[in-house]
Amino acid sequence: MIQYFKNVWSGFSSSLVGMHITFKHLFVKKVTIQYPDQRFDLPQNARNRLKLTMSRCNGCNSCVVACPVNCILVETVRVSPDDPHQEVHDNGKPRIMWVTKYEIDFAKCCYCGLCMQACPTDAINHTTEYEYSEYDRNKLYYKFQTLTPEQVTEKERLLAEFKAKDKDKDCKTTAAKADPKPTKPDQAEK
Amino acid sequence: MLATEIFQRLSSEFGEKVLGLFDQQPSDPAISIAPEAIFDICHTLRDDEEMQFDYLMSLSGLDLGEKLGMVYHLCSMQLGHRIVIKAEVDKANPIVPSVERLWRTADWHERETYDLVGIHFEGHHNMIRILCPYDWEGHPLRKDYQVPEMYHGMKVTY
Amino acid sequence: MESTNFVWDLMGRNLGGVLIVISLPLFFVLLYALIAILAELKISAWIQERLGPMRTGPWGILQPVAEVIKLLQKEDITPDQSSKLLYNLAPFIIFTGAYAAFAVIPFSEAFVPADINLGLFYVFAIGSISAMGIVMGGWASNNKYSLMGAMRSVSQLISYEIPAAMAILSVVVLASSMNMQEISRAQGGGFWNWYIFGGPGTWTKIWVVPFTFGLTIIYFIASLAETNRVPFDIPEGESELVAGFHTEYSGMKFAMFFFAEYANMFVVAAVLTTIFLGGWNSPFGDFMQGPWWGSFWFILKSFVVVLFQIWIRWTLPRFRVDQLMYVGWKVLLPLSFVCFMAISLFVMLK
Amino acid sequence: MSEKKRLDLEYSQLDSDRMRINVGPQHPSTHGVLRLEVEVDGEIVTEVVPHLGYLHRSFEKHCESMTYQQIIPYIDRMDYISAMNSEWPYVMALEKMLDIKVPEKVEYLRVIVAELNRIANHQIAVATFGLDAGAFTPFLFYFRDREFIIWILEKLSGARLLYNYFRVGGMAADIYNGFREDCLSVIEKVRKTNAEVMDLLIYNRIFIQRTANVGILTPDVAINYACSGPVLRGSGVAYDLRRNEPYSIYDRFDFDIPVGKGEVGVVGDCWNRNMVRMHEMEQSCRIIEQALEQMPMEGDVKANVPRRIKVPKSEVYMRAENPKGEVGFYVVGNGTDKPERLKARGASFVNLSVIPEISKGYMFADLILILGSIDIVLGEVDR
Amino acid sequence: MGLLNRLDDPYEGGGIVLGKVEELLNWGRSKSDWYLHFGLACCAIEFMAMNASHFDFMRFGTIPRTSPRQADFIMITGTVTFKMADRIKVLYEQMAEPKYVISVGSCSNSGGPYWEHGYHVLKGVDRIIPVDVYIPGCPPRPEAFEEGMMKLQEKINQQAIFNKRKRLGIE
Repeated sequence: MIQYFKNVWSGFSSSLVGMHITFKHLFVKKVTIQYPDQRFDLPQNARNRLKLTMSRCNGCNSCVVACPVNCILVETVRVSPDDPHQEVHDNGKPRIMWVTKYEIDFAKCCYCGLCMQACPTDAINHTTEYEYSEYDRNKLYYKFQTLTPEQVTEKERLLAEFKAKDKDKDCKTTAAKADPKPTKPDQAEK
Repeated sequence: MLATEIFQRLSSEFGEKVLGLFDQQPSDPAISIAPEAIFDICHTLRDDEEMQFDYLMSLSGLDLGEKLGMVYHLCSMQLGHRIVIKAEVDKANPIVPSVERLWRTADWHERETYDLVGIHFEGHHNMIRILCPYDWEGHPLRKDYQVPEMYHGMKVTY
Repeated sequence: MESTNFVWDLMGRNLGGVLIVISLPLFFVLLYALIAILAELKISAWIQERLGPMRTGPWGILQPVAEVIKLLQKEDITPDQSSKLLYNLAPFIIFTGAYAAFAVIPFSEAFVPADINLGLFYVFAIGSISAMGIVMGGWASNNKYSLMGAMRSVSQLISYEIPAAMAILSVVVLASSMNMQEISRAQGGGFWNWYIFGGPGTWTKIWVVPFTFGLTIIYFIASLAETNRVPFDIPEGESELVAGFHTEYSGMKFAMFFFAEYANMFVVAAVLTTIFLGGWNSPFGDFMQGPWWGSFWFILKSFVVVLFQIWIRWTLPRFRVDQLMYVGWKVLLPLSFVCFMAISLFVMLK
Repeated sequence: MSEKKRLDLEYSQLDSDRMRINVGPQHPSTHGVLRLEVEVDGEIVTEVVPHLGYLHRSFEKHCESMTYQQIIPYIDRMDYISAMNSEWPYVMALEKMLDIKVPEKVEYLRVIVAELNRIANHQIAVATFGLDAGAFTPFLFYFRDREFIIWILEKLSGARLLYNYFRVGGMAADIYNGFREDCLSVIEKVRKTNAEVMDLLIYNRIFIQRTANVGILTPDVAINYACSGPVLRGSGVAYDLRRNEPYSIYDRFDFDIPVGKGEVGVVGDCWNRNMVRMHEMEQSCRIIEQALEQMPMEGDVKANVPRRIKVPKSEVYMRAENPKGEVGFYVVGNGTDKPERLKARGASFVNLSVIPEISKGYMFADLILILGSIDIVLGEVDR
Repeated sequence: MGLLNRLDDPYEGGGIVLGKVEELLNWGRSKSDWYLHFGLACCAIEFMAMNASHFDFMRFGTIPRTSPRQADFIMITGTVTFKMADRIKVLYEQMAEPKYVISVGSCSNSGGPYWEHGYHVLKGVDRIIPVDVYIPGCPPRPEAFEEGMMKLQEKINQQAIFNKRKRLGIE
């Protein structure tokens, strides 16, 4: 009988204790960050959308090899010495490879940061940018190459001419399709 | 109890059923046994006073190419020693005795091994798939596994 | 008895008057439900150190309006396997039950839609209609979760009617009337005359105060159970039954359940206010007393009770079915009997 | 098809008053996409048949075509609530196979991030357990606190949930300025909220009524089912790999192993399992405090290993104490940079298998709580 | 809305009233979105974090519903496996119109990390149900969820109710 009343009382009193706590919290300063108006300061190493700095990228394919999900597609063409248009990397070295294709499918990327670590020239980087949701999945397929298709054919032509001219040199051609199973953007669109 | 002692004990009791002891750093010491004796040997391992392997940590299935392998990682909570038991079975007829009655935890481990590697455990009360859908075909962790083209009208490949 | 309804004083008891009388509570219910929904959202948020709806109008105050507009546009699904007639009827019955109870709620000295002598009895009788609606909805949905929710809900409603009835009966014994208007009138003259503090009377009522106070709590707990609020929200317990008896309802029919729930909350709060908290009486005697002040006090007090319900909702975990029955039959019922006996004894000896 | 038939219900055998209820895979409180087929007699559960695989993401198949480094992101996605802890045994297994000695600072950093993650995991576990019981507010209190832990881990690793922070032989990034102060302030917050939740939820009479004496798991059953972590310790078995088989530097810290004491209810019931988690948070706080004190602040944490790790032909099973229990990785190396086979032993997978055993005879509402008290994460169950 | 759909012309001439009504209706739908409480995998944890105090998803007028019948949109938060795919289809069909789908995270966008060898993973939830908004990330930040939610609200606000043909440019 005493146990019964004890139980009833403990049920009642422990509820009151809980209500006291929740009542106190009614007047506590709220912690909410009102997102579109206020923003949380992301740390600089936050891993969100990838960004490629083309002037640094030398087309070495390390990121493709490092990527666990194979969401990066890189195609390169060797720079022909005859090319009137020669470029210099940010670190002062001359460009050896034209990056004709640098595409990342953000619908596949797992934001692990391994490509960033693998990159020898610090060309690919995670940014703190996270607001890029889309109505269409294909818009998540980002193309970072700066060369237009016309320029690419031009570069390929120049290289072919150079190679034809200079056959003795063991100039290995290119189109290093690094991706063992290349993503096919055409298929993905369907 | 060290692995060599366990091996001696087992081979004195089971003779030829205990095939050998592998003890090379950095691998864990392992005892290889014949597949048909799995249940008996495990029974001894569990109930022997000096071994008391009461805790089955993990049960894995492997595709070794020609054969399929089972690996039992045992641990004794009382005595604090560990041992690895290995067995190999033909790919054509992969049937081994179940240890579910010894360690109930083996129930799901064996179902998983059956599901992914395709080893059939005899004496298990409910030998059905566990992770893949019940009408899935093939055992995905076999090296020669072919991913199906379609499943229920949905394309499997990208 | 003189008319206690200012509409009839103004217009006479004709069709227009009747229409106004019945539509006033309806407007009130709709308006109140919107406010209660907002209060629920905001209070829950504040307790959890959040802000709640912020982007619908200033500080989110238009949130319930948006919800009603949305619910109006939602497709109304009738499951194929359901029993169509009962399925479609159930929300209306539940809402009717909740709304009909407003007929005897004394909003003010000068306004009670129907001043009947068996007011309290009527509230109880009509409140049980919603149990019927719940069973109909749960069974007709042809969903196991709905059915289980409905079964639980009804068993809960019925078992908690009894302690609630005992609490009310005690007040009836004290006031020797079942007319809600008269009970309110008896509590006039300051908060010490409310039945929570033993009702009007001399200092001898000190003996009865613990019991009336206890009965108030008992009635409040029972009313939580009758309105399916936490900790008694087992019929719609999200963690086990997906959404209880209204799992299959969508669109406006669901909105009816929604409104009925909030209307029910107000009904029980209003009954609690009337019988224990002095109804439309001002707590300060004649100060701020009068027909208009009366409705102000009444709504304020009821709303405070509703806020209490919301506050508890966001504090406590929920009971299990058998524990719920235990609390109902083995805790609340004996205690309410004891209180009832004590009060009866007091009235006899007085 | 015959398999399916065996599993499907034989309705003819059922009594007329029994009902088969399907809980999940879409259900608010199955902690993911678990499906339970429950047979109830009125409200009493008579049989539970778990169906897994709704989140089977073919982890082990992936591992066979990934390099050792690339596997770590996938391990994160296994036990996604305590990713740091899961990465650890895998990295340790590789370090054992390659015979790498890890610098002192890395060991301490590993302990700190793992314990922080353990706190975060237990916060989710207790929070969702309270949510199953119908208490919504503690859930948000814990998530509010968890956010502070997440911020520390984000500043360290760059990600909020799936960190990819451990590397073979080191860590991905060094600590930042103010790491120590952040940790200490988080510990303070954790303790404050724990005290609050103790009053608000744990010692609430209704909560006790709901969870005490429910789902009793006796020690011998727990061991036979190879349960581990708080599930095992809730049954009164003081078995913690950090103490019984000390890996890394756990032998340097002074901490207790909380076990279910039956203070309320019976040893091995849901309340005690949950209470073990509450106490473990406190112990983790203690470990972090000690580790912060002893940790050398200078030194490099980057791994001094080749970029492409080639593991010799060897087999290692490495286990570690995760918040949910013992997680083990059985790595079979074949001399290349890809494993021959990698089998993961999920703590939740094993702990979950005890559900049919301990939920019989309790009420349907209890089943949800028993499931909540076991604290599963479906990514680890299904892999 | 069947009755209103028959008004063929109104928006141009004298359509101000209907235009305003349409705006009001869209406003109601966009500001009061109840979502189906449906966690699949890792993203569900971030989803819970977004519901928590720091990010407070309810600011957008969203309320969790456990029954698909009462939900306005479903967030697919995590990896969709083949075993699960049928259920998602059923859930989507159970929802009442108007209904929307937000696909969260790489896994449900296109199979994510599992697109290549995941024999049991559906490569993108849009293969079985139509998706309105894709939120990238693995898992996305809570703010990214909220941004996706705002994108959805924008989309709802631009929907035509009375004059579908004209809006869609069919005519």
